[in-house]
Amino acid sequence: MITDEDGRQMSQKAPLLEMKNIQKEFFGNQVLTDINLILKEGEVLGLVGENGAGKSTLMKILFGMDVIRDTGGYGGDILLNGEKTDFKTPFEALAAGIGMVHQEFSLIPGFTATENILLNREPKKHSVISEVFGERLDVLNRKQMTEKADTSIEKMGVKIDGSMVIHDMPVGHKQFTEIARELSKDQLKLLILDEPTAVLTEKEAEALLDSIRGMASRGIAVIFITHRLQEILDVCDRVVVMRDGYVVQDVLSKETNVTEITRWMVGRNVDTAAKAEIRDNPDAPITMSIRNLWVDMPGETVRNVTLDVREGEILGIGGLAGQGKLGIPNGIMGLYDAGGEVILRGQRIPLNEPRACLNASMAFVSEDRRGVGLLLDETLEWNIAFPAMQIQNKFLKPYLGGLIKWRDEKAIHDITQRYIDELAIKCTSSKQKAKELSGGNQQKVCLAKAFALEPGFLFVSEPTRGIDVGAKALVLEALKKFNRESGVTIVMISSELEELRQTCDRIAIVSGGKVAGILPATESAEQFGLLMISQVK
Amino acid sequence: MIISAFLLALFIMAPIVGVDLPSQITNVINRFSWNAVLVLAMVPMVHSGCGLNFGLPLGIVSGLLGATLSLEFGFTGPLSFIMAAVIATPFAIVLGLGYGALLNRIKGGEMMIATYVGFSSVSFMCMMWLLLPYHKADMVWGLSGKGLRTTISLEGYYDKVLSNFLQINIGKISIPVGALLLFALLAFAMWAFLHTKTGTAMTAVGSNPTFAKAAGIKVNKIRMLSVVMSTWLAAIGILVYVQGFGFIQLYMAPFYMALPAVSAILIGGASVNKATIMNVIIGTILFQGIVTMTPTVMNSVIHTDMSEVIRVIASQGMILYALTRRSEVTR
Amino acid sequence: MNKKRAWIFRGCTLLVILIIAGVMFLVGRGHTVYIDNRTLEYNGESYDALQKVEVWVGGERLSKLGKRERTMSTVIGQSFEMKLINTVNKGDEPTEETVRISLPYGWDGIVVNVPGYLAGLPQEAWMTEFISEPEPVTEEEEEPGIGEDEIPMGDI
Amino acid sequence: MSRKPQSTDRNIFSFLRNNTVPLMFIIICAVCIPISGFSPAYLLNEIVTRLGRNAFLILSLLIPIMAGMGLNFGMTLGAMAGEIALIFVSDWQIWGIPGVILAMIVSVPFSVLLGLICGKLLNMAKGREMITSYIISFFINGVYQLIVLYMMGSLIPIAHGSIKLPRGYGIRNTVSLLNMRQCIDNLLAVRIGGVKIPALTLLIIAFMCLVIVWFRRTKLGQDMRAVGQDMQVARDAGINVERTRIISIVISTVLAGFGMILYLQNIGNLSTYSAHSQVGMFCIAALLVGGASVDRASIGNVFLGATLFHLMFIVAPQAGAKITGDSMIGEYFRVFVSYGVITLALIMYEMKKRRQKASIGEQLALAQREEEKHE
Repeated sequence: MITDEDGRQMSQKAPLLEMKNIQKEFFGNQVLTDINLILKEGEVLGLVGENGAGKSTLMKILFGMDVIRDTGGYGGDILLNGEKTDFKTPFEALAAGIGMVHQEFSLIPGFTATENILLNREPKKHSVISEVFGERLDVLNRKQMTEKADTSIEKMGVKIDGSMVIHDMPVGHKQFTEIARELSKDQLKLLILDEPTAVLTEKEAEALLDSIRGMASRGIAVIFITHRLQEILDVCDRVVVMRDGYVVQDVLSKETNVTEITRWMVGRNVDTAAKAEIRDNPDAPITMSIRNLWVDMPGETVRNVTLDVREGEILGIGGLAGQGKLGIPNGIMGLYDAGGEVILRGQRIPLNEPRACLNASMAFVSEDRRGVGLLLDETLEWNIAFPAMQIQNKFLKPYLGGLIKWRDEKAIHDITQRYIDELAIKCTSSKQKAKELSGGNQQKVCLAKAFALEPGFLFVSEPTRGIDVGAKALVLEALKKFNRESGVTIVMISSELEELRQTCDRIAIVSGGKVAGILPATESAEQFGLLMISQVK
Repeated sequence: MIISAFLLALFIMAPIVGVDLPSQITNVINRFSWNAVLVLAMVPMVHSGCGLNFGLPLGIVSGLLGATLSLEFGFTGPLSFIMAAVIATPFAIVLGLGYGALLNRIKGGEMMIATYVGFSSVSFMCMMWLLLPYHKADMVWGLSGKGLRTTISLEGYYDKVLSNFLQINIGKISIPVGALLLFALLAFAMWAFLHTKTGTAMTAVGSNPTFAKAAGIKVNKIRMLSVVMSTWLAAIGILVYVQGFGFIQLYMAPFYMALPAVSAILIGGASVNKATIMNVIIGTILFQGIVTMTPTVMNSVIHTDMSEVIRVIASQGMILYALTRRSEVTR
Repeated sequence: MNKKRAWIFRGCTLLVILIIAGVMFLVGRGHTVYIDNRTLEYNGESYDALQKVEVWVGGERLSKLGKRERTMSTVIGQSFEMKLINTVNKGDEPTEETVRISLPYGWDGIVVNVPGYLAGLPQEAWMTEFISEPEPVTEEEEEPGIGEDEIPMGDI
Repeated sequence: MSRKPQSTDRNIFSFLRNNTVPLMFIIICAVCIPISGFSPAYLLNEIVTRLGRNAFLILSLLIPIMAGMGLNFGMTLGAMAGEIALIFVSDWQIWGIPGVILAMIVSVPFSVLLGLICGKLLNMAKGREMITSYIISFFINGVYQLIVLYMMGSLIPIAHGSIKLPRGYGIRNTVSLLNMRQCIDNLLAVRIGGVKIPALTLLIIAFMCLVIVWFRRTKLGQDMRAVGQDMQVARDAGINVERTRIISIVISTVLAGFGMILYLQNIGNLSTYSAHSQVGMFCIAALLVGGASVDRASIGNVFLGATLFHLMFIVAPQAGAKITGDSMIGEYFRVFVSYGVITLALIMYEMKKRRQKASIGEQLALAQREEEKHE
């Protein structure tokens, strides 16, 4: 059935890609609300938005990723050249001429660029043996492989050595190899680049932009996702800005500028964000001072961070993903390699030694709940009581006149019960296994674990990641309460600016592994937005 | 579980096919008392996430060192057993430390390497047994006067010291209380340990090393400790075994001793990273039950002895099953 | 490459392999041939053993048979060829002749009686199957070492 | 953590590290040979025979390594298949080279079946292939005992008493292969100065090497290398990872079966219940001695390894006896060395994996240092 508006497009040429009111929800919370997108041949479209704005989800849908179907599919239609499509697997998408370059490389380290470009699509020499044992025993046609690879590299307009092995390539070249792989597919019509420049040096990024222009001129449409807005303006014909699962703007890039886009990205009409009371007293003593901290946390590298935390405040650390905000707490708490100097209440905290930090009455709620935060196979009791037991010898009962100390199951049970009530953790009993809880409740358990240590200084990393709205509010409230009542200094790391602005007193924005600036939470969203995308040199 | 049903069936069949049950039961109990400690040795390393200790032979050789040395030094009777244990301990600890240090450097690949560490240690000791200057007449080869024999009788030393120690005889069934007591003691100690702070830490390390690290636990130290414990228990275990068995078997004898112990604990319902004292007890009973019952019953049913083969298939099958369970994907 | 074609090819390969196997069965069948120089009784008549028989197989002298003597030779395949140099009675001129016998597949051991053969009797007369009497049970027949108990040691 | 890497001595160090085992062995042999007092001719002769005997078996290990499944302790399965085939053939009284060929053909279905089982199980135990395949070999060994010791002669017809146990079923400890003994080795064998060279056998092996080289260059070979290096990426590229892994094991098993048959035709009799258990272990040891590692092995490794390992194997007992006056020492020594080598290789492999992780960290830390300098 052709609606009249479709008709209008028919009258011109059916656009290469059209997405009509796409809907998607993960476990009850809406992440995409009727998205409409139109993309013509040879058009370069810039897709921008904060983390969690729904960019990658949208692309996943378009690319037919399994996650989408596993989480109950999506609503709305996708039209390629006017006809409706619904990809079951990425392979179908590939067959239909959609290529995607993901943030993390999918390359075989020990193979040459050529081999990777043509992985599983190698040209072959036919032979008798293969008649018997199937095509897989055809010999690879190396010569043809090199030719093909070279042509696609040349198509990209960037020089990389096809015979070079991936793992001794500079990261940029790896990126180009990925792109070349997509280009080597003859049917390629639409190429999705998900933050390709994140890992590139300025020069490489320039080269990439050129090659994008090149592709466009060859009639290949490109969807270009990035946080470097300038690049968008340089290379894209149109910019689509997303926020909270909505398309908030869809304009020609020549008609806009960086500041405007930023505002669209982060800008919320201020009254929605219920402003909690903010205390900003500059004369409060410094509790923790961080000097020249570097942390080697894969994907969240921290470079030379210097930061002061004031007594009794809630300091927020924000910034885009991969910029290094997560590295700061993980580094200080000794979970990842770190260097530099951290001073808590006048005494130096040795790095790479979790025990020392904990002894200094610091506590950490990790962003990686299942990996670091919990003993999934153990009871809540264990999870909550464990660190306190190990660090402060709590919940231990002496027997034989203190000769041996056993777990004091009763005390453990009591404390667990207390926190279950306080934080309203939904569970069958305190003996339930942690893995059986929902994300939100698991997060609460992590908090309880930290509270049980009765710390003087608390790091909370991504406390609301992947938990539903109700739980979010509760968790944030609990933190605030914990800070205000027992005066514990809290450093909260989150990629959601809005929740930082609600909860924190001051907010530091990290970009490129460095502190781009610290502002009071009352500052306008635009200001933070600008800091987020600023390239700290 | 199938195995236990199988065993039950055996017990029921036994009298029907005219095997005298009491002696069989005695047999099972005895073998249990010999092997239980060896199986118990699996527990600590499983708890600390080092997987199944295929390196058991390492502990065993240190145990054998103790066993032989205490004879060499001319201890006799019950004392010789105690001394054996005493002498074995330092070896076990030293070897355990080395072994633990090694395992800490190869996290993830423990089991395979453990296996071969065990093998190497046994084959190394084979040379040692020949080279070490033992002199006791009833241990060394008669003619050459040096190099230990492959089997050494413990007559007059600690042959069955534990088994006979306040042994109870009910009708035809006799129970080696002493041996069982020792096992009970060790088992209880283990159970108690797992309730202490360190024990708790050990379990946590096994369950999620990163969590433990974040909670300020020295993961490597805990793992090390668990390995040492395991090795020491293995040493004691072999001593208990030889005293029950009545002979010390040297050279290649300890070579495959890990496998029965491993499959025993697995039959008891343990998995690659969870094991309880209960698993040990049940597992050992079932395993030994099968080992002792199958041949006799089999023999009297169809007059051929397939028991060995069946045992091999059953026990290896168990290990295989445990290794290939979906849930057991290595971290 | 379309499936059908592939299967045809596979079928052929399989066939070829099977054929090879079959051929192997024929050409590879091993027999032990015993050559007798004994007096043969065949329906009433008797054929005396020769004075002396030289048996040559594959160009080399296997042995020299006197009366009531027997020699043996192993052969792979379905036919057996030997050269006999016969001396019927003392002092006679040795007569030489080449013998070609096709061997029955089923028999492992085959006895060929020279006198009978030379007398040109029907095959069943001079060719009989050799049934080896089961040799006494040697003491090595305890249960073979099993499973975990065999340790990789010794030479390879 | 962030030491500056000293490139030069790094290289030397890494060279040593990567070739520890071969070097070690060269030294061992260098020490033992003079002591043992064997004549070079004798040694050479031995080496050549043993090379011909074992090389094929060792070659069968290469493909799983290529597919990233580590050392295939499951090659024992192939060996068993080979043995079963040989038992049948010798019962059918098929002698000589035809016998060998027939045995090879017969062994294939068994090998394939076992290979499939093994492959499936290994796919269920990703990340711990080696220990699993090791246990599998035990498990199947049990089954093998069951078949050969109880079913053969009772369920499976076995005609000739000469290979049966006197009780009427089950196969004897040793089955004589006299009728095919060295039939291949002796064909076209050439003697050079008292050294007998089994030309045909060597030719077969050479051919096998070519096959492997060719295989590396096929699509399947390429896929296997891909799977071996990064399963996920391979899967994303649309390669059927599970299938590829199974195929690699099947191939390896079949080759092992052939290898075993060649091996036994040289030995000339089959020790029914122990031959395979030894073979697996020794072949792996030999390969590792050749400087192969769990994730990387070349044809060169095979031959170097076979040579060194067997050299040690021949001289060790003599040398041991000469030194300590006790022949057993040498016996035990070589066993110890075989296991020691495997242990060492495994350890080095695991440590290498972890070192790579660490070095990534180092680089990052280093880069940051640079950064800091710039400020």
